[in-house]
Amino acid sequence: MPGMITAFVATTQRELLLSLRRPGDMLNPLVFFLMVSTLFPLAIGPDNETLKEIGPGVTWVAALLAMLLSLNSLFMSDYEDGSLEQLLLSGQPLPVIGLGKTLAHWLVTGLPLVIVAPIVAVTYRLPNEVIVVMMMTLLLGTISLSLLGAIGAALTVGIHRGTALLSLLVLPLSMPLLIFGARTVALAAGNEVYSAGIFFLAAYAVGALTLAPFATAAALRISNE
Amino acid sequence: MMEMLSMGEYGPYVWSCFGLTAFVVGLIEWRARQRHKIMEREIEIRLRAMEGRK
Amino acid sequence: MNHKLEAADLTLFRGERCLFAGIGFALAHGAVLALKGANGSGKTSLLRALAGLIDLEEGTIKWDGRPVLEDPQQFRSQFVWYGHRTGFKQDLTPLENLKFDAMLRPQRDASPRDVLCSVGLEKQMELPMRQLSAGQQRRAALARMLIADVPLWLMDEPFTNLDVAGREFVEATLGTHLTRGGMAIIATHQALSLSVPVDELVIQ
Amino acid sequence: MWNTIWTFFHKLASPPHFYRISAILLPWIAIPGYLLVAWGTYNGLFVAPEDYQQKDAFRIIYVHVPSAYLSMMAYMIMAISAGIGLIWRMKLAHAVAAAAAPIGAAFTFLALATGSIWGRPMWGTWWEWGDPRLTSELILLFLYFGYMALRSSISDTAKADKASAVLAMVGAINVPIIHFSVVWWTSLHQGKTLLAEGGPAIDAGMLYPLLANIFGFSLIFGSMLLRRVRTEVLFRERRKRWVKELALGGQPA
Repeated sequence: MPGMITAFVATTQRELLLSLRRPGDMLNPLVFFLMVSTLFPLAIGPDNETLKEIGPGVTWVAALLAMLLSLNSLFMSDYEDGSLEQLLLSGQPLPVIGLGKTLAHWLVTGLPLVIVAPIVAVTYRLPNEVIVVMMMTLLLGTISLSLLGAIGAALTVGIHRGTALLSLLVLPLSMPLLIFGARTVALAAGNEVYSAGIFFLAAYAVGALTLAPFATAAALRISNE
Repeated sequence: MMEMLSMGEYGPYVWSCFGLTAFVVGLIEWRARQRHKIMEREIEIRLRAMEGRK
Repeated sequence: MNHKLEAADLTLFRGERCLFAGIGFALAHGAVLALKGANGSGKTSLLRALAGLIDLEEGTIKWDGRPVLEDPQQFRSQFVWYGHRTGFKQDLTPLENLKFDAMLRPQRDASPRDVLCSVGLEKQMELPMRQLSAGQQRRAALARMLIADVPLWLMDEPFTNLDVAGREFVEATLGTHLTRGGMAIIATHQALSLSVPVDELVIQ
Repeated sequence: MWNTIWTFFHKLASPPHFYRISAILLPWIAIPGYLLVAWGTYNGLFVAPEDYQQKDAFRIIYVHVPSAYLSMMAYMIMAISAGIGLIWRMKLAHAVAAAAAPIGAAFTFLALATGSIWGRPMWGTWWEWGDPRLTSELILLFLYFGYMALRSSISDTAKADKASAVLAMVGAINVPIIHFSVVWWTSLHQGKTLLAEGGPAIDAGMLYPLLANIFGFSLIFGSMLLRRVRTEVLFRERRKRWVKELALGGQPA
């Protein structure tokens, strides 16, 4: 019997391979993120001071929405082609497999957002030190969002037109991340102490990492009944 | 009497709060009773229909 | 090791309807059980309940004398599932799919390539699944059964989408599995022609 | 002793017993609840002295605080019973969770509406993002909406029970985190609260009506919950013999 770690690595590898075969799934959230970030200056006006003010919040909201957009497909194709059944019935612990899938989701969706965010931040006139803080908050925040979103995706996997429902479930839960993420960047921009926010986001990510896979596994079993 | 109801100048705020609370509490209470009655009736109708078929 | 599967008092409701109540069976090594019944009678549900995909209202399932609910994960590593859908990713090749599957349960000493050749997919094993015909996809799913080193096969309507040759192939494969001391539970509305006697459980 | 208690709960958890006992219990919870609220509200409105700062506007506290308290309480009851239902496969617990959600949402709405109306004379605006309690209540309302939406989109009752139980438990872990983060967020801007945390000692004439209302509304909530659980139990057990006997009672079967 292959071990747990092997199963975890294999699951992540398979998901990454699948993303490579369908690069659109990877690019869509990224393009969405950039487009939402473009909407705000167009809607509000090109005033530099205002943009600097709203920059952290806008980037965070756009990242949150982009993550949410990508979550719907996390378990959907597995459900449709029967591979979810096979995963549920394998001799490996389901939380580990779910965690592997979540990690792949983060690598394909969350990490690119963290890498692209500086481009948006520069157009919002944020200084370099603030951009570093923003990347840190997004790094920690997107990990939690992937984990939290996986629970929502697992709960709504068999439901017809589950996309709107998924947002309804995950958005209120993700508000602490938005608050701490965006406000920490704003504090950094105002030259204030921002370490509390980073600690909170890190603690949240650790908590989500330990608890969320079990909720995801339970939800997957229920959804596939 | 009027003075009592006016609550300083805050009458409209205070009374709308209490009125709204009474309305909502009444609404849930009424809905709960109505749902129970409907459920009882539905079960009875279904059972009667099943008996009729027998 | 000679394994044994016992089930007693199985009862399942699906929403409004009672699908079955109080049914049971015992399955020893080398034996096969066919679940029979009209469409929608609940044979697929019974199979899913045995696999632990759905919760039974009542009843116990024992593997080697131990209730499976005590350690469901251990029981899951004792069987392999053959469902309506292949459970393979359409964007991956049969070979890639099979290699991933190898991580999920104990495997025989056979290379995925050889097994895919033995099910007649030597030319298609490097093509994405979506380019394979329905029958070829079923054969790929059979390769999963063959490579798994587990005693129990759970098969849900294994003959759909198969021509006569494919059907005979499934039966031959099953025969090999049973002579090796394996056991199988098959939900099907067709008669099985196997070299061993087939127990039948009819669900009304 | 321990055995007797256990048997009592075991019996209570059996649906026909619950159905019979709850019918007897209902008026003994509802009537004291409404009486307490009547007393508390009368005293709160007309007897209690006015607040030295907020004058008569503070009297909104007598409906706002009980609603806010119950909105949180209902979520906890919902999450705990959902957890019991999921872990110990107890059907009655799922029925309680299903029944608690809409009542909890209604009290959350009340807390928001009365808070907003109260805020109008105090802050000069209907909504103040700087108040952490109101903002938390708003997110709590969204959590209730999500729970009810998930439940209603799954037609199979048993599956809906389990799926929404997972959501309720995840939500329950997040409720304190949400509140904490909102408090942190508003503290950056000198939060504007209606109720100062651990504020000046409140006059006894003000306090007793408030306690009466909190307790009274809790009893009313309990009676409503019981009533809705009864409906849920009837629906879930509609194929069982005891429900058939009950429904056709009096008639020769």
